[in-house]
Amino acid sequence: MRKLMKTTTSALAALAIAGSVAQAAEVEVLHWWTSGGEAAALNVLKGDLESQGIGWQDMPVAGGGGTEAMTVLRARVTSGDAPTAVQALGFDILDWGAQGALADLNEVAAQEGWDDVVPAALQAFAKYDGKWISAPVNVHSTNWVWANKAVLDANGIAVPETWEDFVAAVETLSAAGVTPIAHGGQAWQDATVFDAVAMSTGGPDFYKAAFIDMDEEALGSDTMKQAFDRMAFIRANVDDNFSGRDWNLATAMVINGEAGFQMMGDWAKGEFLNADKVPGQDFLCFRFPGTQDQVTFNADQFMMFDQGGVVSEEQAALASAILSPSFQSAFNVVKGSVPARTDVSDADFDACGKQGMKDLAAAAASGNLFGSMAHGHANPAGVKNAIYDVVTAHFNGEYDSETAVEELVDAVSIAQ
Amino acid sequence: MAVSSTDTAIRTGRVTRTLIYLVLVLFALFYLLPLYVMMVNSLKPLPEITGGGMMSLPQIWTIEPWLKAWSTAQIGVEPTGLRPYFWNSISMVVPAVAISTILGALNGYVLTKWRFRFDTILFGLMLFACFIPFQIVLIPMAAVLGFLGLAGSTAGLVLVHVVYGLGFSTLYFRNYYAVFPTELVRAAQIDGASFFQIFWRILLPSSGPIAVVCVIWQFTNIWNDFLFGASFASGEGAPMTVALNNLVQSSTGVKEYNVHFAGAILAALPTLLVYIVAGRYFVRGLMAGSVKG
Amino acid sequence: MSARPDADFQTRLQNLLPKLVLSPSLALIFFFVYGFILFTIYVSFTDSRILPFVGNGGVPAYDLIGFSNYQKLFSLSHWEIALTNMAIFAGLYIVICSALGLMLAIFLDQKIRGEGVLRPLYLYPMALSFIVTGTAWKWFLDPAIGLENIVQTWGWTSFTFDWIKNRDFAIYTVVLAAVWQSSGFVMAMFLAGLRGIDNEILKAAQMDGASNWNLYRRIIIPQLRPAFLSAFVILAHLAIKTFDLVIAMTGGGPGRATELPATFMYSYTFSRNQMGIGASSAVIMLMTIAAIMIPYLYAELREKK
Amino acid sequence: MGFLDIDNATKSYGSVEVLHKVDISVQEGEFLVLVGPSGCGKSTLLNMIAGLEDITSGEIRIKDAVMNGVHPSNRNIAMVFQSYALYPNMTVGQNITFGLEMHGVPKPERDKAMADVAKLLQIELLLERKPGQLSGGQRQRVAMGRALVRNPDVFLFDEPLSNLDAKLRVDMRTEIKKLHQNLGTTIVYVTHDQIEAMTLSTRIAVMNGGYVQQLGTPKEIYDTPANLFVATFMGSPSMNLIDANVRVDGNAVYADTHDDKGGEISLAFFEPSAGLKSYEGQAVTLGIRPESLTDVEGADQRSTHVEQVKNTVTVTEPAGSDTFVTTTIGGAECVGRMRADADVAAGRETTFAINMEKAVVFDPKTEARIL
Repeated sequence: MRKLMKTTTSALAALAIAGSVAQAAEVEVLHWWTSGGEAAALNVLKGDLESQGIGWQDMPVAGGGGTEAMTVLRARVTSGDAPTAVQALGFDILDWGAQGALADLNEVAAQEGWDDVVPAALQAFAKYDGKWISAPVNVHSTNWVWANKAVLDANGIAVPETWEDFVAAVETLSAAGVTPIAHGGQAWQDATVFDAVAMSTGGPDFYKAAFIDMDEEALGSDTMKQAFDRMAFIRANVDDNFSGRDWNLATAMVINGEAGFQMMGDWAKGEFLNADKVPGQDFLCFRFPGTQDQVTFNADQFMMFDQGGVVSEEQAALASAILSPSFQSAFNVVKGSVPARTDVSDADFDACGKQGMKDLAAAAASGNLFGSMAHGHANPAGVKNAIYDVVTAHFNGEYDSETAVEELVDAVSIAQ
Repeated sequence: MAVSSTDTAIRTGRVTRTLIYLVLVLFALFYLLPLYVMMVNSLKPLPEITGGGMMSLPQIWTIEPWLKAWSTAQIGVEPTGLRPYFWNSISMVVPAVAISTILGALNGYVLTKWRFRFDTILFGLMLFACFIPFQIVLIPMAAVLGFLGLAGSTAGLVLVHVVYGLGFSTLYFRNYYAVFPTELVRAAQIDGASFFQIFWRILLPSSGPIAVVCVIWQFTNIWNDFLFGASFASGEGAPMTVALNNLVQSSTGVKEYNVHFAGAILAALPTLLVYIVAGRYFVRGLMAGSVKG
Repeated sequence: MSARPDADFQTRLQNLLPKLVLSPSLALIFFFVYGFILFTIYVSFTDSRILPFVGNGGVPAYDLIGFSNYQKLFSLSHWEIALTNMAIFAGLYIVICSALGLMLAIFLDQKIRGEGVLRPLYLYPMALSFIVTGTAWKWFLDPAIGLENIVQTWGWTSFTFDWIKNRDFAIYTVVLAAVWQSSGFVMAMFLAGLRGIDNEILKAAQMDGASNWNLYRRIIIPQLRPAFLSAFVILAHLAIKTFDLVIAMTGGGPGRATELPATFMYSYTFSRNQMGIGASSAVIMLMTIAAIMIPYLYAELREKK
Repeated sequence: MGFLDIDNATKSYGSVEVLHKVDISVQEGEFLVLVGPSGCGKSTLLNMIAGLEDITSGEIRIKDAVMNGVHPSNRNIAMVFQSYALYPNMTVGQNITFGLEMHGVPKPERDKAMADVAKLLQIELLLERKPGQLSGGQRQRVAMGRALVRNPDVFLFDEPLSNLDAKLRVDMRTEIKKLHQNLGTTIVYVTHDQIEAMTLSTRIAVMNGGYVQQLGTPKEIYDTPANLFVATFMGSPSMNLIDANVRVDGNAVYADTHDDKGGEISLAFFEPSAGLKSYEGQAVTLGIRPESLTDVEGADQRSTHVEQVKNTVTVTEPAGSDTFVTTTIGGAECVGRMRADADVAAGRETTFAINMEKAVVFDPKTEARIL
């Protein structure tokens, strides 16, 4: 027993030496991008490194939006065999940074000027204690609405600008016998919608106070109750069959004209493109009403595990390749997200992509760029999941709005 | 199986018999249902599925999804299909099943034919070990494998599966050998056979049926394991289920359901094959031991 | 037999060998099962978050915090749901699997033509992993595309079957899929039990004038006791480990309505970075299993002595 | 010193002693039968001789070599089991030679030994078959063949005939006896069947409750049982036990009891011992074997002490060669053995002849025979 515990802790302590199991001139990359488009995009990175004579040992573990990969990562770290680079999100990166398990990339960052081109809100998740510890790949923004243009046109609906417009549009669709909102009843999808609704209802300051600062007053406020009421309205306007549905099946409903809107991150675009739909012609993308100026984001990054005090050549090469404008552009065009640096040319992007880049730059400049609560960029995993519990219980009718607010305050305080 | 002399058939009227057949066939359909869903969807193009025709027969029949799942689907960054991972699974499953079965047989032999003080308690402890939730062993196991230098290797995975398969393989063989006549062991002792000779020459040749049960059980469990495979194998050495998971799961990518189902059936083929080939002996094996005191 | 000081070499070796042969297995089990259980118990008293022995303070260090993880655990309504679901799920699953398995075994034992075809059909679900059959079930149970839709297109438009979408019934659909997977296996165990019964007893009972119903109820089924007990061990073990099924079919939803202790444990340990609470839930689960299994094992093993 | 010595052998499991200081010395060529009800310890004793169970205290010696702790295969013994214990996966031939193979005997020698044994037991035609294809009697022969081929010092038999049907059992019994006579081997044989014990043995050890109750030749055991247990266990139908009082009249000693109508009966003992006389006026148990309770014509003509008693027959059971007659003497139901054509019928009174030369007397308190 004692030996075992010693092993665990010493494995952590000895990370410095043990991380170098991956052979020289080779990077081992743990990630969960396994579906066609994503993997093809990542292959660009692999090719880039191989052209520099660096091998790529692939370690894909899909599932649960990275949950499985994080589980595997724990096992790998505990066994003293951490991969070179690991795809990670938000607070997970900071947690690992706090372990002292990650490499210091400041040298590369200084050379390439990351501090100037990466938005500050994003840097908050890529740096720990003033040190760059991971390389951001992209920025997904999550407060998008996707709409079927034909359905909207047929019912004389313009792009809604405010919550009231949105309510009117939804009611028009409902009256016309179209499912107004396509939604998949999974906790993270409920929370994605909640993110946007909370931002729209209370504005950026409220969002920051409630989700980022976890201020009890904001969490328990009437504004929060109003946000839950709006969630109830959305719940009333999804089809009966939403529960458990995969997000892409909900997207398919919009594509097929069975539903008018879907609130989903920018990755939904891939589904439209895959179905040969053209942005602007067949489908529309716009910010959730009332959040036109804000961008809630989540960003995929590759954290670099410490390989013995110094950043290895391969790691530096990988980090630099990830942040190179060419890869940022090539990858994000395929992925549907936007580059993590704001100085990349938008020439290769489509209409939605171009708008996304513009929005990001503007939001970053005006201090309207916020980490998405639903995607683990506002608060730590425990809190995020506690909020999930409440949002999802409310969405499924277990709590009324008032109870939900009370539960939310409790849940967040237990989870901290 | 030609064991009509041992069945417990009762005399029944025509109506009852018809009803029995009806119930049996209905349940057969029930059991086949998910397989039907998987089959028909693996044989149609994707738009037909997302278009809503998930339960109907394909309008356009295609084996494209099967080919894709096998050899060109994206598993990681490489579009390799499931093919290369098939061998990984085989090279993990075969030794793990063999070792846990042999150890189980030896344990069963010792626990029934060479009884000593506390043997029942020890067996109880081994049996209770079957119930440990795998989630809690993940982290300490990782530490141990790292300590042993077995992290990320097939040998490490084999070790894990042997350890957590031991309880059941011991249970099967113990119950089987419990009804194996002890006099045979004594006769062999007097004949001068050693401990291992008795096992090898007397017990093992009669253990066919229970070995089938044990192998089927272990093979299915180990082949279908995901958690250990994902955590303790290296990327290239990952077993089939991890590859299948990577094929099927994607949070923000396009979901090719037809390919997923084709892949799922492909990944399940070895276990299905084991069931079909060995299934004939399965009931006989259970009959011969594991369900008797 | 214990080795005596005056025994010859062969005898002493023979007395030692069985223990030697058993010891590697025992060592493995003691270390990898009981050692790890102790480890988990220890972790459950710490404030471990992302990794064991890594607490709030970051950098490998942790605090012992007594029973506070357990207090938190039982204040979570989420955990209560998981426990209730476990009771419903395990109870129904074990009872239905046994009943169904027994019925099919009895029917299949009536000199049925085509038994060789039917038996593997009942058995094959055990061979499949839930990573994907879960999806097939999810679709089949989905009112819009599955059973409800089919029956409605057949003309019975008022037919509804939306349990998987209903918070109060979703757990029963998980039971359905779980029963689908293992009842065939249980059937095989009972079939084997039935084939092992001496059929002279049946002839005697029939001559005594027992009706078919009484024949089974009074004579045959009581003789299947060992099969019932084996089935119980296997089903209980499967019920406790049910994890993939829930993840693939409902993801624990709608809401948290189908959360089970196994998914709870996984979620707190690995996705919520609250390893301490995850460990304490594992300890509670192990204690529950022990409370059920130890009396059973005790009775079973003692009887056989 | 005997050929096989069991010297103060004791067996305990934990704190429970199941076999108490057993002391038996078997001579070369002897056929010792251990007989007793189930649970009496006879099989445990046999297993201890075989080395299958160890000895808690005391010693077992074969040819003066101490066997304690010696591995079964090194004791030069062979054993025939109740279930025959034939290895189901081997042919008859392989079964027979397995022991030789394990002892490293070269194949040609094994084959020769097997041929000899097969010839002796007339199982040449079965050598290629598997045990599953043999009848009960054939299996029995193979099991004996497996023992014989080893040419052991001592043969051990553990209830070898109990799985056979009645006819076959008698045949095999004869064969075992012949084999013993022809080969002159030393045999220890366990059975619960007292007829087997009587017919086969040169000596019998009657066991009960972990004690040897009596060790002696069949005749000793039968005629002079050491106690009530041996008296009733050996013999079929078993010995009649009648409550009686000892009356001494000069040199003569009588057993006083009563017939079924309450009338006094006085039975004079033949050559009463001093021990018996000392029981004057006390209650004893009188033991009369069924063949000593006969019709008058059927009484032993050589006996000088035949008493006659008139009594009512309650049941008659004609068995072909004899007729068993039940009557009540001294309140106890007694069975008498009469000639097949004895003129008796249930309900009728008849005269019984009691051969007092064969009568034995027990102390009802200690249950030991009064010498």
